[in-house]
Amino acid sequence: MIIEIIYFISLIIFNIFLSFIFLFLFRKINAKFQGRKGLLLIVPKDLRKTIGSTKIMQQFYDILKLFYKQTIIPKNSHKKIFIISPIISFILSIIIIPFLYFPIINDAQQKFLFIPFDLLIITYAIILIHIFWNIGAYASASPWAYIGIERSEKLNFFAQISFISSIFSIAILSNSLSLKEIVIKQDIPYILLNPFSAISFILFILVNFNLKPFDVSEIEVEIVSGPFTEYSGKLLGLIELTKTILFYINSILFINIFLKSGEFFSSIINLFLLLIFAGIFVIILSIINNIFPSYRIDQALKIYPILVIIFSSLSLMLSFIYKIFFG
Amino acid sequence: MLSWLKKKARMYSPWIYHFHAGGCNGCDIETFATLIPRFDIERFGVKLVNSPRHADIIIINGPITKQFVPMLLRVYNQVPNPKVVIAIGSCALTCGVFNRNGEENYALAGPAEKIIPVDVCVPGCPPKPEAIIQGVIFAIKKLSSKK
Amino acid sequence: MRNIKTLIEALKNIHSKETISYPIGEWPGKKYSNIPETLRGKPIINEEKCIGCEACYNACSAFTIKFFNEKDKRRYSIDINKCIFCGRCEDVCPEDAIKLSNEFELTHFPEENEEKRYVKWEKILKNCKNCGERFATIDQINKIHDRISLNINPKVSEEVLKDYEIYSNYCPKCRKILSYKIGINPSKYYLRIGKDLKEMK
Amino acid sequence: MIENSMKNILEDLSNLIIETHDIKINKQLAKILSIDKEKLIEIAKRILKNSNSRLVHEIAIDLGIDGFKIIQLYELFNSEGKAYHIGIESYFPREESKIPSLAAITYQANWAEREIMELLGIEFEGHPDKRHLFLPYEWPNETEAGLEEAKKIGFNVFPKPEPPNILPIGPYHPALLEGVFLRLKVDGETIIDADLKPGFNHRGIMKLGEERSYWRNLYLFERVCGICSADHTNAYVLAVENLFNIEPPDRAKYIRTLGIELERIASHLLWLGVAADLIGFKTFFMWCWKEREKAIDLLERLSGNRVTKGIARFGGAKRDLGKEEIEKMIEKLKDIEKSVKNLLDIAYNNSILRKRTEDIGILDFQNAIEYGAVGPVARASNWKIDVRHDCPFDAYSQEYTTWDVIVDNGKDVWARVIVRIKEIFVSIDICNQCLNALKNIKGEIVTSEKIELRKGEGIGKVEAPRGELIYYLMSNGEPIPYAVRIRTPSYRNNAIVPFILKGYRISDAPIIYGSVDPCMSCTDRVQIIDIKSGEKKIISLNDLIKRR
Repeated sequence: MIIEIIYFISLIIFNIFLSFIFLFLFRKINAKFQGRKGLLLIVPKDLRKTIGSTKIMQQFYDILKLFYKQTIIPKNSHKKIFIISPIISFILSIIIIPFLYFPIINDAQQKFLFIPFDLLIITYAIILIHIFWNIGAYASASPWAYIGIERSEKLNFFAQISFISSIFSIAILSNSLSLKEIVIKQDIPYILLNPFSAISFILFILVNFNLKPFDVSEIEVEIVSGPFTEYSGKLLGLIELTKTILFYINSILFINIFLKSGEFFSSIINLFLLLIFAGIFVIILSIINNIFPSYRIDQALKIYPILVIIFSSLSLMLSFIYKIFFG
Repeated sequence: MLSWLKKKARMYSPWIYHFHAGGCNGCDIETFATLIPRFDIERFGVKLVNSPRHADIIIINGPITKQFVPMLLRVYNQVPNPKVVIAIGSCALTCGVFNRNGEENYALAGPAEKIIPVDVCVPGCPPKPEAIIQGVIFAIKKLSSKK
Repeated sequence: MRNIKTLIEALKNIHSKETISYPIGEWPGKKYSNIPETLRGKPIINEEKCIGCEACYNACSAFTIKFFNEKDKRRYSIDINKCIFCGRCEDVCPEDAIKLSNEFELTHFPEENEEKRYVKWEKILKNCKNCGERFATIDQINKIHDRISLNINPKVSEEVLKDYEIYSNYCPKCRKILSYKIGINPSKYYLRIGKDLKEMK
Repeated sequence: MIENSMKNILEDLSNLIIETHDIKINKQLAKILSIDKEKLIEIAKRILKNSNSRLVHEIAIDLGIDGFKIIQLYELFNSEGKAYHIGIESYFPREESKIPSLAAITYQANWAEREIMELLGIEFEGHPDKRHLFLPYEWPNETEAGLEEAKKIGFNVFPKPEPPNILPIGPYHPALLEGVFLRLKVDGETIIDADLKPGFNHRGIMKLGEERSYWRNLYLFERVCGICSADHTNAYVLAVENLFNIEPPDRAKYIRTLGIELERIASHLLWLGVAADLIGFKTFFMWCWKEREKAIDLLERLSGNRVTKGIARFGGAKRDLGKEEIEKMIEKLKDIEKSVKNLLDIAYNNSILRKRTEDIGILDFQNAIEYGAVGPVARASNWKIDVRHDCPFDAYSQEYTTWDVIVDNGKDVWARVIVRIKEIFVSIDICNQCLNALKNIKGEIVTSEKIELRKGEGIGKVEAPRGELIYYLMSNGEPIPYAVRIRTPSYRNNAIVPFILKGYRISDAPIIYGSVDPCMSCTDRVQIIDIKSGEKKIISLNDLIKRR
């Protein structure tokens, strides 16, 4: 029993560690597209004393620093909700990690967490994280947060449709709601079988992480930092940590579902393949993030629903067609 | 161990709040120029933030005009401790060209150090972005020694 | 689809080596962006050339050049924090003693002001023979001597220079009082030069 | 060389004029008509009746015991688009400091008269908006307008708390680099009214300029604005040259022109980057500023500093260019041209960028004239107005360089983007012409550094990156100017912001406001009266969003 607990704790810590590296990758690639050098991978000797020997864990230090900062709770806010909702969303993000499919550690995981409908748990956890953030922001009673929540909820409504239909079309395709089964049953990667589903997933991620062109809920120049305007110190650190983990979870989940989790060869290579694919996925996200300015809210609300409806219905239809003719 | 981590975290992720307090825009443009591809201050993990609550370092440009004083004080008080103030340009340091040779300039509330303690001085009119980067590195060193 | 152009530019930028390696020497790019020879940086003083004429003090656009007398020395200082690096002092200096160098990394902590904040130099003053007051730097007096000897009508030069040596021993106040006593009454020059001028014509 | 229509005007007004004299303005002479103050409005109406006329600036000068002097400077255009100037001048004693308001007939005088009212205490009768412009609204007014007046209008004092339909932006806001207070009256997400309060940036420059020598002022006025410092120096130098009749040598003219044009390239690229950032296009911001660095490098090589260039001198230029340097510069300019073409291509083809900028912030041709837009904003409304063409200075006239004024019929933010990018190409062209000319022309770069002081007035007028920039100098023969008046382009363009914001969404406010290239350093250059610190209270962004 103890061994299993240690196993899960180390699994979570390892994954959080990986998530920091993913965010480093994201920031580095953004910088590269902008023609900058970006965070230094190796800091030259003379500077090591002041800024550390590598910047790969920058996100970790950012968050750690936020934890050491003064936390301010606004006077007018509903204190309990304001504090508790980031904590709940953090716990939710931690809960998702063991459900993810990793080629090597799968067997040990299987004993405990082989739940036939784990995909549903992941889906709802991811959606709930966002909802709790917005509840917490609503409790902060800031006008900028209100505008941010209003925008974020409007877009997230469609984003969730997109996400759910993407997941469900895969579930229909594979005839299962278990992530493990989906991975194992994939003979051909689902991204080839049902590319619309993958696009729906990406559409969801764009809104979920406030990537351009749909970053209307957190755009700095219009509304300071959207829903998170009032958060500071430890709570902001917690939100940042959750965001980092969520970013990581979503990219891994994408590979799990659509690219057979990288399970093409023997086990150790598979893990690397998984991470490499996930890295490529991050690069694609970064490209989209970097070649567009952001939409105005009304433009976003005009275009995004249309995209969502087209791609999610296409993906569901495609899955049904496969189901009818081949399954 | 914890205090060591705390110190490292503060040094490795210095977030900057930029405060424009009058002045001619030259220093502001040069401060923003540290973000661009050529100078890219982000490679050190430095980030320009929009809220003083998140900042560790305040960059002040310009001879502080009287209309800016209350705002400067508020921003200074909002930045949590430990904080470091970098005064950039001769305006922020001594009112530069706007000083009246010892007499009071009615429009200005005087240099930054009259109003808040300044920790790092970056002279220049305006300083080159390299000099501003040097100032930030100095500020990080100072940050590590503060409690 | 037209957006592909933005994508291409983004991909091109991956190889960009635009970022300089400041503040760490030659890694990975060059250390500084662009330092032309004309860069106006910290003013430096050639103390030997400087004659202490205070032209820069009078021209300085930000009132940053200051001086005061201390014992037998006149101390000059430029406050780097106040300096706006306009180069006016460089323009007006008759001796090219003050120059704006290429040094621009002037960051300092306010505690260590003295060394980094001020450019300082000093000149030795001359005492008035009569009242003992210090009135001008020796270099300036010598320079005036040189200039006079260069530009003056050779017919009167010997006498004038001789007188100048006496004259330059006294401060402006004492000159007025003692002008007849020490024999440097200006009227005699006027008379003399006037005569010479007539002769020349 | 008086144009026909100018003759007509003079004949028309002949019975009202007391006397006329000339002020040198660039290469022309401006006719200044002295008249009685009661007839100011009548004459202004007659001049503004001409279709192609605009008010350049309204200047008031405190003559001490002699009372006040007010000058209204008008610009008229002939059929070829060349400008000529007419000024109206009027003296009146201190006791009768009430004069009819020009702002009642044209909006162009609105800000200028507000400034005069608050700073000199002259009262303009019939002015529609007597609030303070640069001073805090609560500041007690010498003309007793001030707070009472502001309260009557209702919208405009700082109410505590703000009514729910008013959205304050600033004085500190991430969209605005500098402190400015923009208040939007909104209906849902739509802006129905807007109000701008500048003045956080006062440094008392014009007042400082009146107590320093001409040479020291050269460096003071350079620091009015860091982005267009070469233009400020140049305009001031032109004013001094016009005042004291100094003529710079040709070589110096080319060098000055080169400095101005390089600065225009840098400034437009800077604006392009900032505008991209305002619509959330960080990548494009980085690319623009990357190109800007190249132009800045050239400027640094030319002048010795990245921002405060100090190229112009009285009767010449500061530094000469060697042959090798010229060759290097031509090569670099080619590089810049190539990259800017690429940027234009990207901007042109990026669908979302165009969606964000098209059809917002529309300023019609008629409105542009009526509200008095200048520079690229006016040219984007198809108004061909450019000081370099209308009233050439330095090396802009036909015998030195040949080029065209860029205009666009788009009227919206996108048109302003296009006009600015195209102007970069024109600037590069002019730079090349200057450099080629510099290869051939030999000679001194400074005629004489000595100024022969005399009594009189002089006006310097240049086209800064943001538009028309004017320096007015008045000398009474002393080594210190008696009066300095500066009219910056942003002063005019900021005044039209409330009009172009109306009817658009809150999300568009930053980019529309940004599209006029607001430069608060330029706008807020002046302050003459002391401010009691702590008098005013402003709801800042931090106050609003960071309540404990």
